[in-house]
Order: sequence, then structure tokens, then C-alpha cells
Amino acid sequence: MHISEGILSGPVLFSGAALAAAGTAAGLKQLDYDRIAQTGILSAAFFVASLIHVPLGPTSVHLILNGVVGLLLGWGAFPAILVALLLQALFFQFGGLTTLGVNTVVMALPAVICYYLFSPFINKNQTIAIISAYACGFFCVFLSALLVGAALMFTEKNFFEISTMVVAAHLPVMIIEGFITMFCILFLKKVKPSMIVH
Amino acid sequence: MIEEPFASGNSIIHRIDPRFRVAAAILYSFTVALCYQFQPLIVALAVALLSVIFSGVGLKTVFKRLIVVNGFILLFWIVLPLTYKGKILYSLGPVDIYLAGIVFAAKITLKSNAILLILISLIATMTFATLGHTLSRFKMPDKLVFLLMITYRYIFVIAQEYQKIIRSIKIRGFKPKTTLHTYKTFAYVVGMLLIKASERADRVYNAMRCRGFTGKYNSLSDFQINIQSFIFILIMTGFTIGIILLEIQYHG
Amino acid sequence: MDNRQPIIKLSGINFSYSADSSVLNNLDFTFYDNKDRVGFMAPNGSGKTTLFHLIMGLLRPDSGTIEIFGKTMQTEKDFAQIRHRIGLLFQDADDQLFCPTVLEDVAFGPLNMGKSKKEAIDISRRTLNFLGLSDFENRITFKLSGGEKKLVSLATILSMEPEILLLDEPLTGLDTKTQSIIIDVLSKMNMSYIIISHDIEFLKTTTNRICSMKHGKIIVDDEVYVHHHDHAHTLGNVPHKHR
Amino acid sequence: MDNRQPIIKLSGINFSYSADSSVLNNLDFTFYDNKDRVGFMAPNGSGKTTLFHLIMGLLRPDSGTIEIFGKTMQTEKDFAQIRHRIGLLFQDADDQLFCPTVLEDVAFGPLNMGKSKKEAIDISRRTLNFLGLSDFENRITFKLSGGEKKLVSLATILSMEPEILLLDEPLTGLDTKTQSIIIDVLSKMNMSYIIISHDIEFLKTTTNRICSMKHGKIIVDDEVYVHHHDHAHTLGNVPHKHR
Ligand SMILES: Nc1ncnc2c1ncn2[C@@H]1O[C@H](COP(=O)(O)OP(=O)(O)OP(=O)(O)O)[C@@H](O)[C@H]1O
Ligand SMILES: Nc1ncnc2c1ncn2[C@@H]1O[C@H](COP(=O)(O)OP(=O)(O)OP(=O)(O)O)[C@@H](O)[C@H]1O
Ligand SMILES: [Mg+2]
Ligand SMILES: [Mg+2]
Repeated sequence: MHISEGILSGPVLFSGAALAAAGTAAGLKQLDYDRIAQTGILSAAFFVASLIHVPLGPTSVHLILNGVVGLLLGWGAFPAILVALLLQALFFQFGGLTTLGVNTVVMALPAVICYYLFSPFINKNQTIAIISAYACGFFCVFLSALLVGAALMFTEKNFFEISTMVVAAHLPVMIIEGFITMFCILFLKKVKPSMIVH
Repeated sequence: MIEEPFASGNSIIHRIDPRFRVAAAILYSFTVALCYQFQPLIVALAVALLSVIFSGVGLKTVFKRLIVVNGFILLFWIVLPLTYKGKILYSLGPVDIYLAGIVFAAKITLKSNAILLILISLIATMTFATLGHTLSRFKMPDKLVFLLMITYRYIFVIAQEYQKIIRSIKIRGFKPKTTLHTYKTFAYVVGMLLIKASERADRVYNAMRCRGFTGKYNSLSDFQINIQSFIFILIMTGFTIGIILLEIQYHG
Repeated sequence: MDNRQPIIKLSGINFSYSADSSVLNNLDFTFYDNKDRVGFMAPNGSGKTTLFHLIMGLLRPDSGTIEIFGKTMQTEKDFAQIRHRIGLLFQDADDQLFCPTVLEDVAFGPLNMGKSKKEAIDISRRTLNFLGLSDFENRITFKLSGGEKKLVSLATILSMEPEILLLDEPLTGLDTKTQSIIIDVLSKMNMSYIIISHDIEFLKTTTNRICSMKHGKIIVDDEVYVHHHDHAHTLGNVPHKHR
Repeated sequence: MDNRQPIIKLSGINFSYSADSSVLNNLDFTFYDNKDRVGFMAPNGSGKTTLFHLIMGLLRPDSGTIEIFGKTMQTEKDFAQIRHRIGLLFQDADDQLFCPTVLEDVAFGPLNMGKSKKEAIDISRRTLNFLGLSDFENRITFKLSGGEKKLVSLATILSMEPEILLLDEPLTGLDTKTQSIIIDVLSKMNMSYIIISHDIEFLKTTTNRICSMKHGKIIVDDEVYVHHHDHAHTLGNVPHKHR
């Protein structure tokens, strides 16, 4: 989920950058050097996974997976997502330098929120784990869409319709992300439970 | 699946000190992002185009990238003229088309393309290794630079592992459809990828420890400042100031 | 060989991964139905794995034609239609298994072929049984040993009931027990297959013709070379290979 | 062997990855200074890689003592102090090269050892030169071929000027040219090393004793087994191995 260059106003861009810097600093502080290799290579895996397109009726959407990032990395989501977005900007020019902060916040803040909301339940019994993993994937995208909408609204009140459209358009993505997150977390729980931070 | 089409080359821009390029790009991008008048935006786009031409990157590839990016902008062209309340330009029955919406969409388009062209010409023209070193010169935290390097290094390894898993699901007759089975399959692919990544991270960290790594990442980078770099930064600063002056002059 | 139909026919195949070096060079190869059993033995990097991937449509040739089951293959769709009829065992079992449990992985192919869940589970159980892996159903694939992964990989392929098998170094890295299980399975099945292996004794017992590759082409070598190895060294009783 | 000092001494080592299966079982092993050159040849999964990782302190034994350079190793700190004196070449070169460019990767070790930037670059250049890789400095590590990666991995280790080398399957997956470069380098260096390999000829030319592993223990096999292979088959002229 990216906001393109050239749309947002100065105050929104600068607030985004400041929030992203704060989040990244918090994330880095928690990462010892022995977690950096883990975070970096997982960030690489998320980068690759975000290139996967899954079918949705006649079209396809690409995966976002910030719910999984949150559950796996906690506050580490901020630096991991910042790095992944910078790589995307350089490789594909999706987003660029001025929106890097806002886009990082859009993806990473929900990841951290969902980490606090849902990770306590992931290690509970299967039914609770399934529901909370689904909810995590769903809400993470929902919150991201809301943040995109908010960034647009703060830029220009006339962006109201377009903001609502962004949120509405992500509804099917939320449903799919819910399922993908659910199956993915169940997979990890079964195969390598130590990967999910608590 | 992942390429860096612009990184290699030997144009004037490629030879300018990366620190100067990064500084100029950041300054220029934010300045353009804050402009709202047509005059400075048109100049900004022209300067960015010039910069792309000097960087000698393949114009065809640049064009392809622009098409993708302008796809997002298209949404604004469709929605804003109908919703951006203001002076009505034209009424089609019950539907009003607003002039302000069209103006705003046009400005966004100019801005967006100018910023992206600067990104392509000044920053995408350096290898990631160089960018990492440059950022560490700008006092980015060591940990962040290191994270950046590791991520970049392993994207390609992970992408290869991804291709292999995709081959495996292909030979077993998998066809993506809008079904739960499909989503489950992709979730497993992602899960497997994450596990392989995590195991690899353990091995890499072990390799780092074996080579005496204790937490400080030392960078080898050395940059040479040449006269072109100074000329470049002078010119870019000049353009940036010019754009700011234009914005002030035509403001409101 | 006259009454046999070609089921895989490659003609004039050229292939390279990058512009500066070609892997396959005007290669021709024909494989017949009715228990054609071919062994491939060629040095590392001569393009054996590449050849298998071309047959499955995982890679596309730069030029040349591929005919499978009498149909010329051109698009991804053509290949998608025949893939389940050919079972490819990857060189590295780690690349083949991606589901959390063994049963899910073995049932993945049948499910994709439109079988119901119950049918898929039935056939998967039968296949695991046939390979002597009945206890494996709920094991975590990722935690299996190398040999176990190989056998489960074989199960994921057999469960699709393919007509031909392409086996890419099925014995490499396995201990002798697992090796003999695989040899056993091959002899019990009444199928056509192509095997890539560096193990001549294995190919001699399981195939009826052996090909090699050189300069990107297949060479059929029917002469019989007699050669003697005669050496003394320590640890001759430990499995080893000679360069 | 009397005048030689043990520099690595493992006694009574037990190790298991999980509660239900042990990998090393009361293992003893001694390695001497002054050009002790040991080859390890043992089946897959017998614990060779595990043994190397125990020596480097990347894994900790469940019980038993590890003495290196005459000091008993207990804490991470103990190991951290001796790690740069032992060069471990990993089985997978992709794990070993984590910097973006070759020069940075080779200089990584020396820099961590407290060398100045200039010294580190000097020694790295010299090492690359020694391995015939002088042109590689600015190459991007992930774009190297398999063989090139292996050679650069070796360079990253040699640049730390270790006293001992632990080489985990240094030839696996390499073409003959790269193989002979590595064999050459080993013979040119005047060092003690341990090599894991499945290739008996390689071990015979590069080491002066060969060990194997069985049931989690090391077996030193100094008897000389004479055995004859005597067979006739097609394609005897193609490199092959016998089971
Ligand atoms: N994905 C790839 N990208 C680039 N080159 C490749 C790739 N895969 C293989 N190659 C190269 O193509 C050539 C043929 O590879 P291939 O794997 O087909 O050989 P092989 O005969 O199966 O060898 P082996 O016995 O080692 O399995 C080799 O030189 C190899 O380095
Ligand atoms: N990280 C791990 N977690 C659990 N088990 C492991 C792990 N690494 C290895 N093992 C198991 O420990 C045993 C010994 O493995 P090791 O890698 O030391 O063998 P090896 O002799 O090096 O084999 P190879 O010749 O295949 O490299 C094997 O059974 C393996 O499955
Ligand atoms: Mg192969
Ligand atoms: Mg090993």
C-alpha cells in the first residue's frame, strides 16, 4: 500500500517522517546485533513475498503481510518495513524519498499495534489462535487503509471521496490478508513456533 | 524478478560523488513536493528530465516505470474532477465537473513525475552498496545501514528460493484461483519462505561470529570529491532556489 | 522400437541461462511409451537438470520444439495441462516440500487435479503406505531427515498417478537403506521413467538404455567399456567416490 | 606424534539437537599443531558439520570438554577470543558472504580484529591476489557463480590469517577447474587443517590421516583396505561413482 509522490502536503510528509524516525529508532533499540541478521533476512523474505500476486476474481492483488511482520518482529517492523520500502523505491520506484516516512508509518504502525493486540493470543489454543491470526491480518490492512485515508484527508479536505474509496477498495484485500495471515501463522506455529515473538 | 536497471553506467551523473547526489535529491524532492504553482512545477519537471538525460539511463525503461507510477495518479484524474468542489467547469446532466479538481490532478501529475525522475537519475543510478555507505556518512545509525545491507544481499537468495517453491507447486498441477485452497497454498509458500529465511539468518549470523563480529559494523567506503561534484551541487542548489523563488512569486 | 510411440520428443532445442554461455545446443531426444527406461549420466553442469525443467515447461527453450503426448507444447497452458501426467522428482528434496505436514504435502497434487478432499486423502494414504511411510502422515515435513524428505517427495509425485517419472538424482545423499527402498519401488512400478544419476550400477539395474550429455547434446553410448579400478586406500569400507 | 602439541582437544563430548536423538555420543578427538592434516569422511547426517560448529563454539555440547590452544572453552567469550585463529569454511557459500561487495566481505574479518581500514584493505587485496581473484574486488557477491563464491569465501577466511582451517566440503558442487585451484591453494599453504569431504582421492592428496564417524564417535581407521573394482559397463569413460 503506497501513497505516490507528489500528493501529500508538507505537514503530512514531515509528520510521517518524524513518526517513522521515532518508530525506527524504537525498533532498532530493541534489536541486538544478533537479531539484525534475522530481521534483515526476514525483511528480504517479506520483500519477496510482497511481490506475490494472488488472484481475486478476474484481477489479482499483491500481498502486504504487515500483520505477519508485526507478529514476527514486533517493533522491529519499523526498521524492517522502512528498509523494504527503500528497496522498493530503488528497484521499482514505487514511492520515493519524500513519502518514505508516511508509507513506513502506514505499514508499520498497524503492524506494531496488531502485535500488541493479537500476539498474546497466538499461543493460546487452536481456535483462539485461528481467530486472532485472521483478525490480525484483517485489521492490520484495515488500519493501514485508514492511515492512507487519514494522510489524504489531512492533506486536503476535498480528498474525502478518494479516501473512502481507498478504504473500501481494500476490503477484499483485508479478507484475503486475513486468510493468508491465518494459514501462515498456523504454519509457523506448527513448524517453527520459536519464530513468533511473544 | 528483481533488477537494478539503472545502477550501472558511466555517465556524468554516475561519476558524481554519491553523497552530493543523495543530498541534492533529497533537497530537490522535498522542495518540489511543497510547490503548488504550475510555473515552478513545470520547471521542476524540465530539470528532472534534463537530469535523466544526463544520467544516460535507458529512456525506454524509465518510460515503463513512469507508466506504472502514473497508473496510481490516474485514479486522481478520474475522481478529483468529480469531487473536488469549486468552480464548475461543465455539467453533464447530474454530474458536475470541477475545474479545481482537474487543476489539482494536473499538479499532482507534474510533481509526482518530477520527483520520480530525480530519484531515478540521481539515486537509482548508484549500486545499493554505495547508497548504504552514503547513508552511513549521513550519520544514519550503524544498525540501520547494516540491516539495509543484509536485506539487500539476501533478497536475491530468497527470491531464488521462492522460484524453487513456485516450481514445486507448478509441477503438482497448482493453478491459482479465487479459492481458499489457493490462499492456503500461498500462505504455505510464504511460511516456508520465512522459515528458510530464518534458518539462513542463523547460519549467516554464525558465519559473522566466526569472523570476529562483535557488533560494530565497519564500513570501507571512501569517497572522492571531484570538481564535477561541486559544480553539480551548485547547479542543483541553483535550480532548487529558482523553483522556490518561482513558487513565491506566483503564490496566490 | 518401431511399434513404440514417442511420448516426449525434443528437437533442435537451444537453451542458455545468460547470453554469454549456452547450456543446451541443438539437442534432440526422444522418449517412448511402454516402459522406456532411460538413464542419464553426465558430468556436473552438463545440463541434465535443465533438460528436465524444459520438459516440464519450468524453463522455455530459446528455440526448438517440444512435443509431449503427441502435442506440441508452446504456452504455459499447454504445459499446465500435461504436468500432472509427468512426475518430476527434484534434485533437492528441500525445494519440493512446502506444506507443514506430510499428508498435506502428498495430498496437494491430487487436490489440484480436482479430487475431493476425501479422495485426495485416500490416495495419499495409499501412496505413503506403498512407500512404507504410513506412520509419517502427521510428521512436520521441514523436520524430516534428508532421506525421509526424498521418500516423501517421491510420494508427493506418485500420488498424482503420473504416467512417466523424471527422477533427478534420486539416490544422491541417501544412505544405503533408503537407496534400496527407492530401487525397490522403481522395480515394483510398471512405468516409463528417466533417471539422472552419477551411479552407474544403479542405472544398470533400473534402466534399459543409458545416455550421456556433452557440449549441450545428448550422446547415446552403446559401446561397452571395460575398465578396472584397482586401488588401495584407507577406509575403503566407507562409502566413497572417485574423481 | 610425541613432540606435537594438541591444539584442539575434545573429550567426552555429547551433543543432541533434540531430546529424542543424540548426534555426538561421548566423542573424543585430538588435533595437533605443526601440520596435522585430517580428513573426515562419513555418511550424511553423521555429525561432521555439527562437530565443526562445536569447535567454533557456535553450538555448545551437552557435556564434555573442549580445549583449544591449551585453554578450556566454556563461555561465549572464550570462543570469541579464539574464533579468528580458526578459519571455518561453511558448507554453503551463500551463508558466508553477507557483504555487498567482495572487498568488503574479505575485509570484514580483519576490520573486526581491530585492523585499520588501510591495513584491512591491504591484507584483503593480498589474499585475493593469492587466490587469483585480484579482479574481483568490486564484484557484487550475490552475482558470483557458485565456484567464485566458494573461492571468495575462502578468501574471507584466509584474510584473518588463521592458524588452522576447518573446511566443510570445500569441493562440493565445484567444477574441476575450481577444485584444482582449491587443492593447489591447500598445498601451497603451510597450515594445519581438517577437511570434511566425501571425495577419497581429494582427502588422500591433501591430508595425512583420515577419520570417519559412526554412532556419534570418531573412528580412526589406519588399516589399509585393498579393494578391487572390476567391472564392465557402458559409458565407463564418463566420470561416475560406485556404490
Ligand atoms: N538458475 C540458473 N541460472 C544460471 N545458470 C544456471 C542456473 N541453473 C543452472 N545453471 C548453469 O547451467 C549449467 C547446467 O546446469 P544443470 O543444473 O542443468 O546441470 P546438471 O547437469 O544438472 O548438473 P548437476 O550434476 O550438478 O546437477 C551449469 O553450468 C549451471 O551453472
Ligand atoms: N539445526 C538442526 N536442528 C536439528 N537437527 C539437526 C540440525 N542440524 C543437523 N541436524 C541433524 O543432526 C545430524 C547431524 O547433522 P550434520 O549436519 O552434523 O551431519 P553431516 O555429517 O555434516 O552431514 P552432511 O554430510 O549431510 O553434511 C543429522 O541427523 C541432522 O539431521
Ligand atoms: Mg542437476
Ligand atoms: Mg555437513
